[in-house]
Amino acid sequence: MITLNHYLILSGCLFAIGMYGIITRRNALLILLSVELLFNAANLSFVAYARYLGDLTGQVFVFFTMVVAACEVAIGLAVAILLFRTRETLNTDEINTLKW
Amino acid sequence: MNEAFFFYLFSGLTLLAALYVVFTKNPTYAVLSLVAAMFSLAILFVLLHAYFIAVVHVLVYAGAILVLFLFVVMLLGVGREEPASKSQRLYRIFGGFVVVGFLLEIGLIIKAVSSSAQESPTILAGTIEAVGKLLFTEYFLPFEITSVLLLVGIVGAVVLSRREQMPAEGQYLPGKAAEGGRSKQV
Amino acid sequence: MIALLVLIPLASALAVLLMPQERQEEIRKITFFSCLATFFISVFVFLSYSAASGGVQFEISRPWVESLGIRYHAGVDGISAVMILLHGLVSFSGAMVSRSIKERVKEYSIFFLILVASIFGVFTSLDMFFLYFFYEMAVIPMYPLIGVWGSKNKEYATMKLTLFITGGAVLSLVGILTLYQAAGLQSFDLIALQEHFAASPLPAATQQWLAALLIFGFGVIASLWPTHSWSPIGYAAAPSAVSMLHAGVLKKLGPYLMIRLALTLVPEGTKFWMPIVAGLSVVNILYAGYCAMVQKDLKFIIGFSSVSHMGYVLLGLACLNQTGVSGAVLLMFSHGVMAASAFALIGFIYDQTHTRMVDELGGGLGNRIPFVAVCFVMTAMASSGLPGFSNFIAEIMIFFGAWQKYPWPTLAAVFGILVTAVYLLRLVKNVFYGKEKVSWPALKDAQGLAQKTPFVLLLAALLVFGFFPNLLVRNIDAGVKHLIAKNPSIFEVTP
Amino acid sequence: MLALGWLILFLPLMACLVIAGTTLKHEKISAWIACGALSLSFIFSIILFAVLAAQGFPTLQSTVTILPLEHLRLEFGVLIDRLSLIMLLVVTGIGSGIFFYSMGYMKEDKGYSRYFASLSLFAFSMLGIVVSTNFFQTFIFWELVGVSSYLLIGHWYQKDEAADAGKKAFITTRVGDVGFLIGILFLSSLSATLGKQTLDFQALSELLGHPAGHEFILTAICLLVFCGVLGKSAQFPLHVWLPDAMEGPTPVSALIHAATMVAAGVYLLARVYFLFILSPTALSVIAGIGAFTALIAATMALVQPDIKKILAYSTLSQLGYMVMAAGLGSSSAAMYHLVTHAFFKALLFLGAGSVIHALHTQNILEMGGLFRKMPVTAWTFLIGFLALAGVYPLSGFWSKDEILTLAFTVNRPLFWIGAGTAFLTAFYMGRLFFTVFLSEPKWKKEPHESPRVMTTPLLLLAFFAATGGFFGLGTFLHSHYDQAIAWNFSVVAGSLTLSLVAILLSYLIYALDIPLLKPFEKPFSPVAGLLIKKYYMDDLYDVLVKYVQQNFAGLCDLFERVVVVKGMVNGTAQLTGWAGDRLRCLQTGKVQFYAFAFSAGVTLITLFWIVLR
Repeated sequence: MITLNHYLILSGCLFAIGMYGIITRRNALLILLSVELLFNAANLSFVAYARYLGDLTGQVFVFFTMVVAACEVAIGLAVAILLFRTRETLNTDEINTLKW
Repeated sequence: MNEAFFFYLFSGLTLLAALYVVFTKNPTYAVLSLVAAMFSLAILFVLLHAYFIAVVHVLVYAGAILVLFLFVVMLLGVGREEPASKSQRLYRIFGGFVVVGFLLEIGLIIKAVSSSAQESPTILAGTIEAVGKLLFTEYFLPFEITSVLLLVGIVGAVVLSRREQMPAEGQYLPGKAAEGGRSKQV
Repeated sequence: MIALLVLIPLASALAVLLMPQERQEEIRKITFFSCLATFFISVFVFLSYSAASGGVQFEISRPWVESLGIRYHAGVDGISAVMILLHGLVSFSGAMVSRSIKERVKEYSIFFLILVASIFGVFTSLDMFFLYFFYEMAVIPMYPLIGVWGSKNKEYATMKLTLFITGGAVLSLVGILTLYQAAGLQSFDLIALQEHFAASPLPAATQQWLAALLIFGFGVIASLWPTHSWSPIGYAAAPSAVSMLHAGVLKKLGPYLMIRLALTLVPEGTKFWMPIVAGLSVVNILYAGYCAMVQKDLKFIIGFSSVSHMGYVLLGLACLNQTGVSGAVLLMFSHGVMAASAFALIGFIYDQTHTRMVDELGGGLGNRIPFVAVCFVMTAMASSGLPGFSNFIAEIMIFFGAWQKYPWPTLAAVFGILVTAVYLLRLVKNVFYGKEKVSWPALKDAQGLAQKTPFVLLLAALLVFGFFPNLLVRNIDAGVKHLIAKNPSIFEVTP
Repeated sequence: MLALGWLILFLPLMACLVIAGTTLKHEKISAWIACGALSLSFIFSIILFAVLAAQGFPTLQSTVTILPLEHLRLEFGVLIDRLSLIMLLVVTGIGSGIFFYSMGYMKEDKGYSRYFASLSLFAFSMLGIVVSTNFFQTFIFWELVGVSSYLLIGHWYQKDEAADAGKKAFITTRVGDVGFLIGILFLSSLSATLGKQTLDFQALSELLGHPAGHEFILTAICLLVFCGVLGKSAQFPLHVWLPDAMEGPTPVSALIHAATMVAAGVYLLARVYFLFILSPTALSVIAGIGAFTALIAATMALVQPDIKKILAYSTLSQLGYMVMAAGLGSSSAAMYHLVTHAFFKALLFLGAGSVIHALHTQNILEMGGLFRKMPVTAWTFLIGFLALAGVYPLSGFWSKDEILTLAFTVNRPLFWIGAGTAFLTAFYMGRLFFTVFLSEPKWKKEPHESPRVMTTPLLLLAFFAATGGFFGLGTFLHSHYDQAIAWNFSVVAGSLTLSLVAILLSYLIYALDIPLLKPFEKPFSPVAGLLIKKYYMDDLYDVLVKYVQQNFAGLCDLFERVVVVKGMVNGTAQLTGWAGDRLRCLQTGKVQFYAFAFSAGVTLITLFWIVLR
């Protein structure tokens, strides 16, 4: 019998993996990829709740999440391209202009 | 029995793919393995009776987003990452601690709240009709707003990635010049 | 009616915003006529306020954010009627004096009009939220007005002024929000709150720290010692119309809000702090007076003098009796007009000589600009509390009020009028009398209606209310009596 | 009848306002408006006097409330009784004489209209004190007198000395006013404890009719009110402004010294004598100060070379007499001397003005031999001189001897001071008169007599200065608070002899140039130096102002700059900046670090939350 908890734990694991990716990777593109993992972890728990609570709202929200994710990727990749153009690198260690 | 089998199979697959995304040194491989993760997630969605979401998920993520990633990776020709520095190793160790701690916490929380989570007696199928109805009635306004958001995203992406077009010398752009003149004054 | 006081300047600001910046003349006209209109309305409100019936008149109440209980609730009582008249007068003269601004007239006018509107907003609001909202809104235009159009050390001055006043405002905001929570009425309405707290007062300890927040928070803008140091330098750096409005009106928001919020909502707490305020106010009077004595910059002298005079206002307020509080309000009016006149005159001289240092001006200007000199002498006389000007009546009322309660501080305050006379007469002597040591070929006297009107208007107001103080005091007393009736316990109602 | 009183009071103010408002450019009209208004006041005063004389001088009062305070009404009114009637006549009468005289004296002055406006304001302020019904009103006009004297003394404001003198007069008298105001505050609370808070003279005199206790507070009030008198009537130690006030135009000096300003103090003493009579301590202090002022002023007058300054010190000295008389228990004697002094001192000043007008110098050593050149001035000046010296039967004789007799019966030491002062007075006035009119001529340009408009007031004043003693003023002004003064022949004869001896001596020395003083010059030169330096009083005040006050102000300023601005304000700013600088190290600018910190933060917060549950 697969319960809600199974899905939630799976979602948690996915989230943790994504988080680890964000912390350890230095390539901006890979950080963005890890962010996608986080999104999907959230999506999974949305859908799981929708199933187990009998409410389709969860699925609707997954839809919205995807839209946001799409936008995020579009902008994120554009920034990545811009960064690469000006800095010739995507290594976050070398990009530290946030500090002023 | 069937459900459990498929669940364990595809959740295992998802986790493996996700781990590969995080640990591989080659960005191309990372993107491709994320595609795999998306597919297995979509199957999990199907298991949860979210048919429409599953399809959209494959179309949007695997079909659009990750292809975009792939394009960019190819375009920029990002190679392998350099070997880890000392601080990088520190990040890995402490990041590991944090992540494990986080997982444990999630487990604790799930355990704490699990008693209240009862399985719904009726199974609502996430068909196009059902989701669409909800989307276009109760969540109509947010839906419209997401479309605006998308538009903004597109415009933003275009503006950001556009190459700065320098006007050639002697070429006069009335609007821009006035703008520039004023801002200089201020 | 009174909503127009806020709406007209705001609408004009919007109109100016939409105009092209090259059309300076039209922009100036819009500013002028908008201030003229509000001036007329303020005079009308003042005249038609009936002191006999007292209480709040011209009331308007419109819901705004119902869920938080915020309403646009405006009205005029005896005290605010007088303050509205003051602001109408000073802002109109300020608008006339602003003609000397030549750079970026459009932006200047927008900020100026917003400033005018928000001060009117404070004086008319009967809702704590709007009171605070307009108060902050008045502080914000100050920053660019001084920072852009100011002179000499303006960046430092505007930074200091804005930070100080905002700091004080934050203190009082904590007090206001706590009051809102403590009442539990889900309403910011002052009158409702006042009735609630009168029926079920807060415990004494709570009242005390709330009153401390409100009094010392608003004390900053009233330049209560030692949080006064923004004031002289701020005025010195500001363009003259802004100094006029700031020293004349904005500074009076401090005591005004103390009366409106501290005195009405946490009366017992206010009573607890008032002796300390009285002590500090004496420090204000004498300390600032002596500081003024050694200043070399005209605007610094008048700036310190205004700090010194705010000491009298606070002393009157601290008396918590009818004579003292009425005297304080009357002095708020009188000093407002007088300070406006002084800054306008100094601005007039500065615009032509580009110096405000006493020794650089060299003296003997009375010969060259007799009209301005006469106005300045009259202003100085008003400031030093000469009979015939309403400042005198106000100071006398404060002395009589304070004498019953704080004899020793009153003695020091009476001595203060001597100090005031010393530095003002010295200033008059060094600038306008004596031989002309430096020649200013370009210096011209005020000519024509446009240049003379502001000075004449302000001085005439001082003289009229000096000879017939009851015109003002009638209204003020109505307001103060209302206060006393609401909180008889904290007021001295003994002979 | 009281309407007339209001009219008398407000005519000069209207003149002032009309001149300031409309006729500044038309000098002739301005002058006529001012003179007309004050003469009209004078005429009305005479009418008022005549009408009230028929009714036996009742006390009339009418007031309007300017401002009702909580327990106190600030009132404004007109009080007509014997005292104020006499004073009205003096102020308007002598005032109009001086106004007309000014028309000639100030001719060709640039600020002609301004001068007359200020002059009218001055007259108005003085009349306000005269008819005042209460302390509040008196204080108002007290201050107005201060400011109008400021305007008039500083009339020639382009001259640094004049501007300084005006400032000095205003501030010095304001020192007294501060005390006066505090006295009024005390009085208001005292009257409140006695039953009714009031500042009205009549109400107060009734309230204080049966004072039980309150001696200390009454003494304090009397001395504080007397502070105001010290300032305006230029008594020691606030006398320093009066000699400097000579920087103003001469008619202004005449007005200040005769009819207004300095008279105000003595008049106030008489007006509120019901108050002073309650405190013997205060009265003896007052008498002492008066006598002291009389003596030191007379000695300072001995060595002055400036004609106006000699007269100024003489005024100081005579005011000392009046204050002493009031202190000794007779306000009527003080007022009597005030009135006669007003006549002859106005006369002397106008005469001096006439001389100055002719010679354009104020130094008596540059004059001489004017008796033939300016006969009217000389003869009238002689009358003034003899009246001041107290020679029978001129007006000064009667009033001065009344004071001396009073002193003789009440306080013997003060009598000797008074007598000594009388001797000195006659001597320095003799020095002045003989040097200016009878000694060898030392001028270069031929002087000539002044125009009619200036000599007519001289003649009129001379008439009154001569006959002022025969109107029975002393008895007319006598009030039931005053000591009765018995005629004492030996005192009168003695003082008359003293004066005559002094005049003779000065005639020998200054008119005939007999070097009687030669042997005394050497040993007394330090004394003369002290006198020339005015007992170093001015220097003392200069030191006080320059070092004590300025240094205190400098200290405040330093405190402001260093502690408040640099320490508290900029210190806070620097602390904030420093804290920001430290905290900035946390901002590495590296995304990875932020991500790590963020995750760790979330984990920790969640942990915290779990533990808490």
